[in-house]
Amino acid sequence: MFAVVMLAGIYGLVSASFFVAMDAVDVAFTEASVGAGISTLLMLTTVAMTGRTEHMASHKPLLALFVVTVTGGLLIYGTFDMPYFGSADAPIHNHVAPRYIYDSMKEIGVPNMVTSVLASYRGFDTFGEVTVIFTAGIGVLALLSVVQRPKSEAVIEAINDSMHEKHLILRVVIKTMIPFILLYAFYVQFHGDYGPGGGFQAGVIFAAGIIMYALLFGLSAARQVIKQPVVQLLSAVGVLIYGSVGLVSMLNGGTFLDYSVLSADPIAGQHLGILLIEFGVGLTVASVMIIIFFSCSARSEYQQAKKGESL
Amino acid sequence: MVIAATLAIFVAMILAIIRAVMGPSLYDRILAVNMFGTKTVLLISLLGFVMGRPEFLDIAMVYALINFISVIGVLRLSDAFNSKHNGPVVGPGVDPVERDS
Amino acid sequence: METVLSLLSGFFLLLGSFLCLSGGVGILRFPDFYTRMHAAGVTDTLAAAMILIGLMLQSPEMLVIIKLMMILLMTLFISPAASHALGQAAVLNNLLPLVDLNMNHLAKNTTAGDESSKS
Amino acid sequence: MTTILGLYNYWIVIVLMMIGFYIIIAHGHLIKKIVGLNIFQTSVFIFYISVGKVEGATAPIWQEGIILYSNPLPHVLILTAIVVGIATTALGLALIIRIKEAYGSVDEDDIQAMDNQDMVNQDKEQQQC
Repeated sequence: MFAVVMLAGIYGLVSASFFVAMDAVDVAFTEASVGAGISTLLMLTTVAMTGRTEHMASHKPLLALFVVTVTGGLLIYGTFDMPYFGSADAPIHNHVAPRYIYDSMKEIGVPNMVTSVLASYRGFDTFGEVTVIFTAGIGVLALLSVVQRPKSEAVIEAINDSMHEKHLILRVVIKTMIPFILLYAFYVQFHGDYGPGGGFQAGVIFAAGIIMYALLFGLSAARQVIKQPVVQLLSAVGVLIYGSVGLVSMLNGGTFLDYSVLSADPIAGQHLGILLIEFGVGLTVASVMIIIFFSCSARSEYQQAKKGESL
Repeated sequence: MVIAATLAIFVAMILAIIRAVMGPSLYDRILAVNMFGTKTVLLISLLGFVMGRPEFLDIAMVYALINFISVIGVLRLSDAFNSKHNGPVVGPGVDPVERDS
Repeated sequence: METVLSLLSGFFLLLGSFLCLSGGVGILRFPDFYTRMHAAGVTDTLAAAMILIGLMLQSPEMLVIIKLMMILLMTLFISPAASHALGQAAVLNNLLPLVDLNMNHLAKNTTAGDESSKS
Repeated sequence: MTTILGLYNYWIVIVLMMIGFYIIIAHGHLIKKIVGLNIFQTSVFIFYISVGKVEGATAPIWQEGIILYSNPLPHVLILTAIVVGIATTALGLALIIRIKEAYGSVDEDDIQAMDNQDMVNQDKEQQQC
């Protein structure tokens, strides 16, 4: 089971380098931080909690193989009508894409077209995505949350000392690196207008920094630094910021999420709006990732404590 | 020359994948994955130069970070596995003292 | 100046590629985990440094050079730490290095003091 | 020959997709099913991105003097899809953890067998009443 998950991690790395080769730098950025890092960690946590054994499949793989082959064959038959790879006159490049590519600099004033499409042209779409992420965070919380008493200072101190001996070198390295990781997350967040980056990626990187701290300093120490109720509140605040920017632009006489009316100069308004909603996105993504990780490891702590009682 | 280096890194990555698939012990696999990750960092920085827009090195930087985080995470979790029966359990942020009480 | 720079960068890139390849062969061919870790760990760091320096010599802008330097610094920080963690975890979980039994025997015969230090 | 060279990206996507599909159908282990779903998902990502690629174009970040860019629209869709994908994967994993707690197993067959057993028991109780 462990091997399966590790190879899935490699698969994430490979697909991210593929995205770089396909010019999709923003997507590669996201896949790099999500596919290779967080998803592998989450899966490993689950494997650790459910046990790594697996009995051999008693299914009949022949039937499955047959279904898969037939579906694959039909799909391949379907590709013969598709436009060739890399051709510039494919239908996808003819509808809205030219406007995004050639006019976004005039209309939005942001060099990174992906950001301007994400936050401005298709802002409503992204609002939906952020809500989905928020809902997933709530779902994980509902499924895994554990009521627990906060530990006393002395217990946390003892845990800290025991981990200090075991992981001295790693802890020193990580202590020096965490500020840079968090700083880098902010760079990605606010540089998203000009280069690859943006709220989604920055949120994941920020969460990765916190997760790294939790891994080496213990969950309760991390909980002291980042209080979970605050994180839960922040994840809602992120969605709220996004929605309120839309409402404010409506109040100013535009349509929902039309940032041009936020300021006297339409381009400055667009800049302001994109900055604000990217901030909201980053806040939500970071807090949801932290919530997911915290509740997973709190659950495994709880399971082990229960096992200890029953022994 | 850049292209030659890219090819060399490709070959090294394939060798690392073979080790990750074969790897008799868990640690061999982690080692191979780690090596694969560092090679990917190099590959992405080289690809930027091959394609003529070398300003996208941010991705390589994220890679270096995330690779490190995942290696550390895997190691901490594997500790939790193998020492379940003998000695203190150290899980994903699980505090080792807790179980003794 | 231009030629010297490109020659130098070519040299560094070639060296890096060679190290990469030798590391790859090492990770595949060496007999046990610790030797493989040696192969991967040593070549990873040096090959990354060589290739990044080679790219630095080619890069047109200051910003790119700074970013490459950051990546280099990070690699120099991260790879040894990761190798250390890996080795420590392997030792703590009783993964023993593969030792040639004959060599052990010889060592026992020649130096008696060796045994106590080994156990 | 031109057909092969022109369409190979779709075929790679289809092969990946079918691998993911096969894992979902044929394996009983729930975590493996999630991995299969992830592979399926990534194949769709690759499909979108490869459709958006234009020959000879560069990344869609505006720069002085570059005219040809790849299509930014699929990038936007996939960027959000990746993050949503990890959130839903986390939800699935949380469900698996709860299933393990409730049934003591993460294998589909075992869970089905236990459910059937429960049904039989309930029927018996009803008959006794």
